[in-house]
Amino acid sequence: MKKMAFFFFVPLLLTGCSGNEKTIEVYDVLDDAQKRVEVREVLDSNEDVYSGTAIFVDQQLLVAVQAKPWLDYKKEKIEKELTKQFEERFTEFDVLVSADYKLFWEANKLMEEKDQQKVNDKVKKLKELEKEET
Amino acid sequence: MIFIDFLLAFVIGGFICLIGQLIMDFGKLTPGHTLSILVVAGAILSGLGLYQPLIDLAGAGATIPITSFGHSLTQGAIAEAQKHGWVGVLTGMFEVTSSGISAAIVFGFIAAFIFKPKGKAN
Amino acid sequence: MEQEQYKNLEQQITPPTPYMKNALIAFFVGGIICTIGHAITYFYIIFFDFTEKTVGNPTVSTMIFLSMLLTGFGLYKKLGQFAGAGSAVPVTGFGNAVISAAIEHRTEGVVLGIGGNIFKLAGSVILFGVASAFFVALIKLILVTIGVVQW
Amino acid sequence: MVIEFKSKPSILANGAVAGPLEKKSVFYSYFDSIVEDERWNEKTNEQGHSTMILDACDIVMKKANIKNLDVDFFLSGDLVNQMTPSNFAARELAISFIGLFSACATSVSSVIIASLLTELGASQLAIAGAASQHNAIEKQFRYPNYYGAKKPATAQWTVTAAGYALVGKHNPEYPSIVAATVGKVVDYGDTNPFHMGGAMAPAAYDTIVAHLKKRNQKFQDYDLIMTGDLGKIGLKILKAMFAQAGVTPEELQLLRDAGAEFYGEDQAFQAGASGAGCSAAVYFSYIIQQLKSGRFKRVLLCATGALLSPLSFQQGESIPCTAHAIELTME
Repeated sequence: MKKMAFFFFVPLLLTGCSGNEKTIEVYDVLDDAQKRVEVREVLDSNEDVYSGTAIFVDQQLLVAVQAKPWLDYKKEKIEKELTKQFEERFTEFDVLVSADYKLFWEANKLMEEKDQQKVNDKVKKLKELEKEET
Repeated sequence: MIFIDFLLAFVIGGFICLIGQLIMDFGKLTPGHTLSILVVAGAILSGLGLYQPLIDLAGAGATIPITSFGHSLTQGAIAEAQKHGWVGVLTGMFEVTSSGISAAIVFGFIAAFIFKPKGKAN
Repeated sequence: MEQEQYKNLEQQITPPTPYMKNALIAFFVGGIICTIGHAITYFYIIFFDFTEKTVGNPTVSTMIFLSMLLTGFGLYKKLGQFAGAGSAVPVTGFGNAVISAAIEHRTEGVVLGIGGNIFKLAGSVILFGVASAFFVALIKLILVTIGVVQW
Repeated sequence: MVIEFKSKPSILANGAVAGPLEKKSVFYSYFDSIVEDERWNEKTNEQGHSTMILDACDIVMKKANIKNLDVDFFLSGDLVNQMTPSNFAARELAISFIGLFSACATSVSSVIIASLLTELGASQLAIAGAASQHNAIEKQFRYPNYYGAKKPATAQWTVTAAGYALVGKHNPEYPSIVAATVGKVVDYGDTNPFHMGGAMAPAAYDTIVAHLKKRNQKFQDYDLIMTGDLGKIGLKILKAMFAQAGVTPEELQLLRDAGAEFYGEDQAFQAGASGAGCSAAVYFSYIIQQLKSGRFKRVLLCATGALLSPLSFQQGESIPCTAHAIELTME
């Protein structure tokens, strides 16, 4: 039982140590500084998220976030809240916020991509993947 | 963060197994009884909307234990019921599947032709 | 000796079930199996087109494939003797129940042997899984219809 | 019911064979042969089981320098459904055959019938014994062999072994059967199929007490009283029962169990060995040799059997048990 208690407490301890350093990255072809600031504002204000990547391409906005692992159980709620916030700020964009690791992983890979068309295709594909159910 | 993610899978997956062992030992039940109880528990949790958050939280820690069987079957039935109402509850039963069952059948069938049982003690 | 007297004597001499030890072993082995499953989950997410929502199926199938190998080489039996529910509760244990029955009854033929006995042990799990799914969905539908809960 | 044999039939030859795992047995060196393949090079476990029985009978006949046509009766039993391994072995042997089922007590019940036939004058030579094959029995009574279930510390391991004896007219150079007890079926309401020792101990107690009472004997009259397959825990329970009845610890030293000793202290086999072949292989190798060598003068062999089936267990029936005993002497 002692061992079990240990395993339950470790995540709690780590919560205290993880700090506020969020890794937030934005991909934007137009390189609009205003957008960066706004994305940062939204994600910084959300306590449940520790990392996020936003991609602006062709009237589409994909925000892939990672919730803190021990808060993953309210993933859907986090997604809904963020979607609302992003939609309010970026009315002209088609917004998709996802806390799915797959989207986060792929979005980060796109950061280095120069070819806008490729990014566009990939984002569309990711949106389709996101809709798939088991 | 990824470490905590794995830790959650370990702790929650292990915890479900621990509950299974307690049911088996204290109830003096066979593995068959225990697994049946867990599957029903998974279905009920799923109906209450509690199993999906558990999967979001623990990943494989919640999808690997047998309770996820009850969950995926229930989600299938509920989805059909949502779409087709009363008829859906019945027809849903013919649509739902679980990858675990199909995989076990296929691999079991293959294994039957490859392996022969031996009695080894240790 | 009376039956009751004998029961007392028998109970005194029979070693008690090590509840604590069994539960801890089940916790650790079960946890490790789930952790392996979790690693497989990430493998499929990173290298294939699976999201966290859809990755369950390939993960479970892979785990059952591993279970087939362990079962076929007689290793799952040993694991089961050590871990109890720790190896029975994960889906690999379900696979082991199906696969071991299929291997065992191969000598009785493909149809009557494998076909007739493959769910000898795991059948109850499928029965209770499907039946409880049906009733849970039915109850939920009733509750939604009378307006107590929403989908 | 105690039977006293006036003609004192003798065990003229004995044979015991075992599978590869039984090399771990403490009785290993007494067995006549060990076969490396647990299926006896047959396709199925059940066929292997049958061949194992034939193998043991061949050894018995070879030792006595006789052919199957010289044998009048073949009395055998095992634990597989309808005793097909024994039936099929009897088909090959072409000897008049009666199949017997007393579960793991068949090793002794078959010798009792053979002795009766000999006493009656109907039989000159009869082969009696029992066998069990681990895989075939496990599959029938418990789970598939490769199923990973945790067996409790009280569980026992079904042996792969066969033991057979050639029973004939009295011959002072060989061990003789002077008396036997056919046991009652005793049921103390045990239901746990992984604790057979606990279920069978009362049956062994009942039979041993009945035998000693009718024969007007005490523990000390024997060099050894050996039960069949109570296992380590079952034997402890039986000893406790005798202790409560006033048997002294020194006397209890005479009480041993084939199943408890079979695999030594190996933890992998939990409470020890079980199966019809367990008592048969130990009785018809180690015990007979010890009698012949003169180390033992008088022994009581009390084989125990749990008379359950997977069906009866699933229907919630308790486990009825029996025990049969034979008293062997060496002049």
